[in-house]
Order: sequence, then C-alpha cells, then structure tokens
Amino acid sequence: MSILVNSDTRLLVQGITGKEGSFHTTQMVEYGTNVVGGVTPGGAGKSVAGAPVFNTVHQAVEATGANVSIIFVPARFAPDAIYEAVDAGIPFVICITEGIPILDMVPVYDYVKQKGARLLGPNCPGVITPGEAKVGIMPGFIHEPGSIGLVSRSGTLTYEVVDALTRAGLGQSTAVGIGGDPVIGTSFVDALELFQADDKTSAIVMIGEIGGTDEETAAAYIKEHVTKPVVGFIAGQTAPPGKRMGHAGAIISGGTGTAAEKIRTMTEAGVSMANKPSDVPGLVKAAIA
Amino acid sequence: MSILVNSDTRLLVQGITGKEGSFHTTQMVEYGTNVVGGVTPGGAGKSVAGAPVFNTVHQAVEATGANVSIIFVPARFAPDAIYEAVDAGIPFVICITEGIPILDMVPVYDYVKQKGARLLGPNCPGVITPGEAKVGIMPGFIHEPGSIGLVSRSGTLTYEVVDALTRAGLGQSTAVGIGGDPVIGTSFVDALELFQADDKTSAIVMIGEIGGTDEETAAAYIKEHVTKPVVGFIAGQTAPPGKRMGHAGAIISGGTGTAAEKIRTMTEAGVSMANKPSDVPGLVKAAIA
Amino acid sequence: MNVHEYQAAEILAARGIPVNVGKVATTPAEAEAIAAEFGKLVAIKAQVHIGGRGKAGGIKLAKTPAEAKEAASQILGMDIRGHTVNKVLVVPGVDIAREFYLGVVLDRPNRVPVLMASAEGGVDIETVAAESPEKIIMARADPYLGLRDFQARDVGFALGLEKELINPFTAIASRLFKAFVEMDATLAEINPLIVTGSGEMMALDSKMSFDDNALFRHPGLEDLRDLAEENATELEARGHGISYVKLDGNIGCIVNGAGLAMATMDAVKLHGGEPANFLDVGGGASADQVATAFQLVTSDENVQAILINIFGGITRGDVVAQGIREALGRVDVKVPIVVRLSGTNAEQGRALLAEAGLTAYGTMDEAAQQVVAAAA
Amino acid sequence: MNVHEYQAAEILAARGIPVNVGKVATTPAEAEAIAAEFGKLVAIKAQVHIGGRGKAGGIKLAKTPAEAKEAASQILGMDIRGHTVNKVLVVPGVDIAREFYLGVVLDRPNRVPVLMASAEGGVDIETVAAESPEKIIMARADPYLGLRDFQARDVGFALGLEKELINPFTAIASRLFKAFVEMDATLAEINPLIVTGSGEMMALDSKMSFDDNALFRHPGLEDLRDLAEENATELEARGHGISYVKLDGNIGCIVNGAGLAMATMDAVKLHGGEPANFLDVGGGASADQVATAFQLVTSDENVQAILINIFGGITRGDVVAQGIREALGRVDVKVPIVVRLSGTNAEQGRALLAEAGLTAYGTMDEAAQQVVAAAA
Repeated sequence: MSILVNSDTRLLVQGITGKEGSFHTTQMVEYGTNVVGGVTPGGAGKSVAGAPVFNTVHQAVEATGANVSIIFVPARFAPDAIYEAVDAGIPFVICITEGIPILDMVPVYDYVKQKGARLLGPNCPGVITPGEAKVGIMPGFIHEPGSIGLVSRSGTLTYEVVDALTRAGLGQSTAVGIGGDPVIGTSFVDALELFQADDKTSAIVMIGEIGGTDEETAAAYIKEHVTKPVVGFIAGQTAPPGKRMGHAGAIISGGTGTAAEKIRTMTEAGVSMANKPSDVPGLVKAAIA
Repeated sequence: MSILVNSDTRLLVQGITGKEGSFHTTQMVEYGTNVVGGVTPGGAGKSVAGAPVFNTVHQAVEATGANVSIIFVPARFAPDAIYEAVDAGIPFVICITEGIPILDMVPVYDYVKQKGARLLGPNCPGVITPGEAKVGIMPGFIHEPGSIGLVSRSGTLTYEVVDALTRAGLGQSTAVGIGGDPVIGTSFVDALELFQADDKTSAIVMIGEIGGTDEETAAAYIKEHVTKPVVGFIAGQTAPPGKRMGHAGAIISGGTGTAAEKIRTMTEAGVSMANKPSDVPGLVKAAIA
Repeated sequence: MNVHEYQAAEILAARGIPVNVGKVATTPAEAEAIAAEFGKLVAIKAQVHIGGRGKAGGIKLAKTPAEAKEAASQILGMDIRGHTVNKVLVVPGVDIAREFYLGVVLDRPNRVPVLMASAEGGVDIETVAAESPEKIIMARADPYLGLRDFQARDVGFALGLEKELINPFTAIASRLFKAFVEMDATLAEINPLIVTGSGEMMALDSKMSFDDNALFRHPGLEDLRDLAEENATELEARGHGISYVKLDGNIGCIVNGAGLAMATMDAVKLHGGEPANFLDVGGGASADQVATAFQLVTSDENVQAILINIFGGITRGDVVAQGIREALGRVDVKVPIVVRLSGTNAEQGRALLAEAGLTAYGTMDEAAQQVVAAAA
Repeated sequence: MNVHEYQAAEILAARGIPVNVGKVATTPAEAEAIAAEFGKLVAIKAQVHIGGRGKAGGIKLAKTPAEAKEAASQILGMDIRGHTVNKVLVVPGVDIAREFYLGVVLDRPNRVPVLMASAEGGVDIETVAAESPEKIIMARADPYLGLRDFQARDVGFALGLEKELINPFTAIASRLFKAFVEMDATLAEINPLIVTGSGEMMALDSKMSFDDNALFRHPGLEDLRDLAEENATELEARGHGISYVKLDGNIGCIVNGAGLAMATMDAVKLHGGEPANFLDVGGGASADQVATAFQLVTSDENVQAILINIFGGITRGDVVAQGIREALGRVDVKVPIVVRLSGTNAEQGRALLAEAGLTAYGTMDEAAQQVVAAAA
C-alpha cells in the first residue's frame, strides 16, 4: 500500500523547464518515479529527462493521464498553477514553492477542498514512497522501503530522522513533508488518517515544530482515532517568542505554539516524545516491539 | 402538497421596519401567512403586525425557528442580507429587492447553492400557495387554491394570468415569480422540477419574456422530464433588439433572447403556447381535459 | 449605459491594454488637422451607440489630410440606423497581420462572466456564434476568483497564438476581464484585437456597456454619458423611476409592470396596431407617475391614441383611477385615451373614470381593440 | 515586518477609521511643543516594536507642556526589553467611557482570517484568551468573500453595543478587516477601541504586522521599516536569503534547513550550552552562503564557538565541505568551529574538512557535545 504516491503515480511537473523544475525532474526520474510529462507555457515540444513538455496542464493531462502534479513555479505564479492543476482534474497536487503570500493560500486551500482534490504544501519537500516514487526534493538514497510512516513540517530535519531510521534498520512506508507555512493543504491529521488506514504502515513518526496548533489538533486526533504507535519530536524548544524561525509558520505568537505545550499535549495523547532526533529510532523500536 | 411555501412556512422578514417591509408584512399576515419575526439591525424590541423584531437573523432564527426568509432591504444591502440568511441556516430565501448590480449576484448565486439553500429572485414578486401562505408582494385575493402551478419572470403579467385562471375556475397550487434579473436563484427548470414532483399540481403555466435563454433551457427540460401538461406565454414579441424592457434581464442581445425563438423552442418541446394572456385558461383546460 | 468607442478605448488604455490611440474630431477641419498630425494613412470612424457602422459607410480610410477632411465631412451628420453622427474618431492606420475577437460578457445560463475569443476577428461575432460556434473559445470565470491567468493563457493557446504572443495576450485578456468586473460592465469587447506586422498585439476597436444598477459606485461613468446619443424622453423617464423605450408605432402605452407592458405592446400588435413605446410606470401608479407618463408618451408626435393598462394589485384600482383623473387635470392630452383597469377595486375605478368621460375596459383584449380603432 | 503604533494609526486613519491623531517627537523639546499645541492633557507613548511598554513605564500622562517634556525625557532612550526608545507619540488625552479590543489575525486551524473582539479592552488580549476565552467574540471570514457586513454587525451586537454604536462599529471592523486583507497583514489590532464620553468610537492604540512574503506587492510598506528597531544582522541576513535570529547564548549555529536549525539549537541546549542564534543557510550551502553565514555569526561578540550542522541531501557533502573551506579562506574566524556533516557524500566531505584542520562529526549529538565543550 503506502500512502499518497506509489508505482501507479503518473507525475506531471509544473514549471518543468525552470532551474529547480528540470533539476528535480531528473532526480525524480533517476529515482524511478514515473514522470509522464511537464508543463511550461510555450514549452510544448521540448522534453526534460525524457518527459514531454506541454503548454497547459489541461493538454498535459489529456495526453498523459497524469494523476499527480508537482509545482516548481515561482511564488507569484504558484497559486494559479494550483488552480490550473485542480481545474484540469488532477486529484493530488504537491506545491514545493516557498514564499507564497499567506492570504493567497486562503482561497486556494478552500478551492482545492471544494473540488475534492488534495494539496500537499506549499513550502514543503514533497512525499516519497521508498522504492516506488519520489515526488519531491528529498534525497532519495537515504530512504528504505519499510513500514514506518513519517509526517513532518520540516525538510532537512525529516531527512535527519529518515536517515536515523534507515541506519537503525527501520524502512519507511511513506515519508510526507507537509510544509512550514501557516496555510497548508494536507495537515498532520490528514496524514495520520492515511497512515492509520494504510496496511503497510506499522508505526508513525510525527515531526512538528513551534507555531500554530496543528500538533495539538493532531494529538487530539491521535487520542481518538489512531491505534498505531506514534513517536513524536518537536523542534524549537529554545526558540524565543515573536520571532519567525525560518519557516513562515514557525513562530510563537500570543503565547500559543510553544514547543513545551505541543510536547505536553502529544505526550498526553500517548505519543512517545523524543528529546532529540537521534532518539526516534529507539522509541519506534520500543513502540513496535 | 404545493411547492416552496405552505402552512408550515415560518416566515422571517428582513428589513421588516422599512416602508416596503412593514407594509407587506401586514399584507402577508392579513393573508394568513405565519410571519414569525423580522429583522432590522437595532430594531430589537419592536414589533410589526404582531411579529417580533430582532437585531440579527441569527438571533431571529434561534428565537423563532424561522424556515423561510423574505428580503425587503435596499439593493446595496440585499446581497449581504442573503448571505446573512443563508449563514443563519435559512434554507429558502426570497429576495424582492430590485436594482441589485448584476455582478454582486454572481457570488451570491454560487454561495447559496454551495450551502444547499434555495434563493428566489431577486427582483421578483415572491411566491404564493393560495389559502396557505403568501410570501411576496402579489395581491392575494386574485388567487384561489387549486391544481395549476404557475411560474413566471414577471410581476403584474403573472397577476393578469392568475386572475384569468381564477375567473375561469382554475385555482393554483402555487404561483412562483422567479424575477426579471439576469442572475436569479430559482430558475424555470428548478420550478418545473418542483411542480412535476408535486402531487397537487396537475398542469403548469410558464410565463417567459425576452432576454437570456432560460426559456430554451426550460423547454429542453420539459421535453425530457416533465410529463404534466405545460402552457406557455412569452412577452415581448414586439420588443426591439438591444433595448432593456424594464427588467434588467429583458433584453435581446446579439440576436439571442427573442420571443420568436423562445416560442418556437417551447412549441417544439410540446408546450401549448398562448398568443395572449387571455388564451391561457382555455389552453390549460384543453390540456387537462 | 453605453459609451463610445473612443471612451472605451481610453478606459482600456488606462488599464494597460495597448490600443490604437486616436483623437476625436467634431468638424471636418479638426479631422484634417489630426490626420496632418499623424502624417500617415488614417481611419475616420463614426462614434455612435449602434453597431454596423462599417456597412453603413461610417468608417473611411484617408491617405491625406485633405482626404480625411472629405471623409469626415461625409461621416459627420450621417444617420446610422437612427443615430446621428456628431463625432468621429481619427486613428492612425496600422499594419494588420492577424485579427481576433476578444470579449467579456455575462454567461447567463451559468451565472458567471465568460471570456470569449475567436480567430475570426473583425467580423460580427454574433454571426460567428450562429454559423460556426466551434470557432468561439470560451473560458468561464469562477464566481469568486474571476478569470484566472491560466484560463486566459489556455484561450491564447487555443487561438493558436505563438509562444511570444501568449504573455501579451494573457495580459490583455486579464485586464479586459478586470475592467469588466471592476467597472460593473455588461460588455467589454475588443474587435478586432490585432497582431501588427511587427508582431505587437493591439486593440483596434473597443466597446463597453455598463450595468445601470451599479452606476452608483462608479461616479465617473455618468460623465461619459453622451446625452445626444440617448433618447431625451427615455432619460427623463428614468429620472422619474419610469422605464420608457421609444418605438416606431402610433399607440402610446402606459402600463404598470414590465412584463405586462411587453404583453400590452404585443396585444396592440396582435390587434393590428403598432405600439409607440414601452412604458412601465412602476408599482404605485400615483397621480404624479401617471401625469409624468402622459407627458412622456405625448411628447412623441407619432402618438395617435393612448392605452393605459393597469392591473390593480396592491395598488387599488380606485386610487389609480383617481390618479389618472388628476393627471389629466394637469396634462393636456389631445389624443383619445383607452383605459383598461382590472384587479383590486377595478369596478369602482372604472366608475370614477366613466364620470370623467373615459371608457374603461375590463380586459386587455377589448382595450387593445379599442385603442387600435381609435388610432386608425 | 512590524511597524510602529503611529504608522499603523496613519494606515488605519487613511482608511477611514477614526483614530486619536497624535504627533511623533524624537526629543523632549519636540514633545513639549506638541503638548503646547494640543493645549490639554496628553499621553506620551514610547514607539517600540515590543509589547508591554505600559508596564515598563513607556507610557506617561502629562498635564502641562513642561510635564510632557519631562515625561518624554524619561521615556526617550529608555530600554524596553532590549528595544531602545527613539521616538515617542504624543496624543491628546481623551475621555474614555468604555474600552474594547478589536483585532484581525489568521485563524490557522481554519485557514481563514478571523475578526476577534472583546469587551475587555485595553488589557492583554492573550491573557483574556487564556483566562476567559468566552469573553472573546469571533467572526470567521469567508475564504473568498472575506468578512461580510452582517458578521461585523453580529459582533457589535454580541459586544452589547447600543443601536447607535452599531453602524460606527461595523464600519470600523469592516475597514480594519479590509486593511488586513488588502495590505497582506498578519495582524491588525485596535486595543483599546474606545467609546468616548460623548459617544464617539475611536482607535486609541493601533498595531499592524505584515507578511514578508507579500511585501513585493506593497512597495510603500518597506519605507515604513524602522531600521533602528531591526537587528542589523537579521536584516543583512535576509538580504542574502539567510534566515537569522539573534539569541542570547554563546554558541553560533549554521545549519541547512529551518527545522534542522531549530533542532540544532535544541541539541546545543540539551547538552548544556546556549545557542547564540538561529541560522538557516537555505538549500544550497554554497561557499558564498557559508561565508556570509560566518560573517553574520561572528559579528555577534558573544559567540565563543560555532557549530555547523549540514545534512547533505540534494547538495553533496563534499561540495559543502569545499564551500566551508573556501569561506574560511575569505572570513577570518577566531573561535573554534565544530562541523557535523551527514548525508550525501558526507565521508568525502569530512575528509576534505580534516585536511583543512577541521574535525567533522557524523552525528548531531557528538557535534553538539563538542561545541559546548569548546565554548566553555
């Protein structure tokens, strides 16, 4: 099984001829992802890493039967690219782009939901199902197929944890980076729900950070709905209030969003909380033992 | 049965203390309509024709259990009033107000639909189920309970036809005025669908006019879905192109929306078309004979 | 409300759409001077609120200032389907490589604005729509988000535009759409939108109409109204809350309600007469409104008889009759008047009118027959 | 991006919100002159980008110009939680009958902006939220339509406002919301919103913050940036695409990725050290970026040792190591450097660093322990 992407994924790359888009298309193709095409307005006729380029998402979907799209276009054009993907009937859209204005994402979030589609990101590393499909910018080689589901708001911190898991012999079913912005499509709860329902996933690792209350919402969801073991880690215990820690959403404001509060709530929900990333594999092993 | 309103209707009047609102509230109460309350911001504590006034629709709905709302507020505030009614959970909203800018109604139309509610109007006379509830500005006394369903884009022209029906001994199940604007909530098709499903309605009278293609859409619907006899009339055979005939929507533009075309299409769909309003009762009698 | 081509062009130019900028002339001499200023081939275009001016001879090319003067003298004062030409727009000639149609209108069945485009530009889009609808490309706006950039781009690709023209086209389409929405237009049209010989996109002819119900939030628009283009009677009627449209017949109509007013015109025609106007006095039909209606209708010299058709609803028939009597006391009406009064208190009303020497009928058919006879 | 109270007040006033208009002084003499001009009781308010200035003595009342001068001289130059007061706002005293809180923020769980109001005005809204959440009234915006008028009105009634105050309140709330949306704010707050003794509503204190990602479409906003209020190093870092936040410890951190950077700070703390900063060099970790990072981190005099933590992903570890070597060739770093390099080509990278005399560790824990020891 796994979640979100797998060997049936037929991937479209929006912004495929751009610097980021073409580089990561090559990386994804090399990993074995089935990249069926890409879109760059005016780019029809070209190809990138063997994938044909189309002028519009609509044309690309018609020609390739793409069922997942990944977006590498600049922040100013990314909301339009999401609308374009959803309107062309793509059911799952991954937006890697960083720096989209928060209020641009407010209607996008609702629109995607109304149309029954799913959005991952923006400002996220993407999603990988090891051995099947890498749809994102994460280094593929650190992953191993396995049964640990991983969901995280962060990029490199996720790689850190994945690397630790792999070294400890714990492969991953799927690893999902939900992104560090205040308004994101797929939430912790959404990913938890998918992992809970996924036959291949035996335990879940959830990596949060300061800012917002999505970890608290996830904790409540875990308490109610998740029967699989969950191991957690929260970054930013030393972060001061009122300061944005890199990610637009990583800010303690008005006393909410502190790491301490998130750790407390998750612990209460039965999540094994790691003090540092390197503790995660041990806690996972203990949980599935 | 009847459609849209009946003796179970618990009516709320938005803009109840205004000139139009208070006058027609009295008229509706006198007809026997169950007016359970009204709304005028800052008007709480007053009453109109025995109906208590509230500050907000939300408060009014909570206190009265209103299930239909009729709007008499000025054009600039009417879209907001529709949103307020729908957000307060009113499933059926009737907007009498004339002169709302067309593009204001575009999001309103979609919003009402998304929320699963129904809108009648704007710029319409309302709806009456004779002997049960008059929710609008039509003269109640010309109507008689009966089995003829009537749907129309017009006001006085509808009264003309209703009067003729009543004089001919043909009472009405419900008479619906859908309004003369280009963007309206309930369409001919919506009303036809309700009448077709209504046990009490034995025949349907449909009164259209120049402008738009809603009559053509209705004709296609009738051909496919309506088994009850339909008698039709189209006003504006002598109207010149490019000129608005009173109603914002009554304009022949770009060669579409002519009376001749509508009459042709409806005739082809099996509708008995009247040459003049006074012919309607005879055609109805022939149709149900 | 309609505006002239040159006004629509100014609105679109101010929003960043490249237009072929011209100057307005009201005399042949002005046209000559403008042509001299441009120093090249010019087009002289009649500015009237009616289509089909090209076929009517309202557009002429002029190679020299002298030709421009001559062309302007032919066009100025010309009558185009009832509209007198008082202004011409003089524009520099452009090298046209290709022509397109681009417009925004309300898609009434879907209740959203729609962008329409066609590679068949410069011709009557309604003809294209009727004869080869597949040549029209449409992009429906979202009710909240409007026309999104990718939609405009999709239309550009569907038109077969080259890569280089996609961005200019998308910008023009987006701006045209924004102009439509932000100005509460009912029509915003560029026909033709051209590609010049040097590969630039440009609006060669622009047209806009606006929603009368929304004029209150666009105070500047009223200033663009060309009173010479509007029927003075229709304008005056609007000021009194009366809908009036002049027609060509000789039977004046005064009716309460727009739908009934149309049906009344139709009934006049059905009985062999020709309606002189559409007139909806509105709900109340008070003495003031009826008096104003009499003034409006009798200002049309063609009117030979007047039909008043009132269906008393909330307004009582006796009150309306009283209003008619009062109005007749104020306005001197010299043509026969036929009244049809029905609905609430109609009998009392008819009695009141009989006292005043007016025959009032109970049905529209009777009244229509009578008024046709009276006008004959 | 934050602005001062007086700037937020100007923005809101320009949008039709009634504010208590004051003037800014940078010297006690200016404050005295402004007080004399107002000719009545004034309030002298420290203008700093930090809350809690009231408790810190940053707001004083003055009955006379002389008192105003004295108050200003006490406040100007004052340190409020690390922020030096360079400006005061002098506002005329107002007769306060009632105080409210009114604010717009993003409701993150629901992904829409929300209007928040409370009859507990003038106090810390976070305290109200924590202690008596039922006293906060919220109206969530529609994702497309924003805050509709009836919602603002509903909030007004829920606050218990009298009929006469509903329209003024609705106008203020709607305008505050529009300011939030149209200016891409992350916070727009009036606290307190007051009713004066004569029954007028007025914003007595205004606060706004803006989305850095949206500054590109609000070119005027950058001009409002008070460089004196911003950490110069943080500003410089932003110019280089680096996220940097100064902290109080002595261990400088250079990390790729925001989440890993936070985890690194936490690891330093966990091993008994104190991080001197948050720093995310971004994806590439090129020599240029690393050199800039060294400059930024070493500009902090407290820094006793530097921890570089790089997880090589798409970026190869050997390339990063090369970058670090090059950067060290350009920047003279006088404190010990501990490197942790993991991921792609990490071993080659560590070898390259060893050649340059740098010990590189394979795990974050080891590196954190070493850097804490090095800084001790």
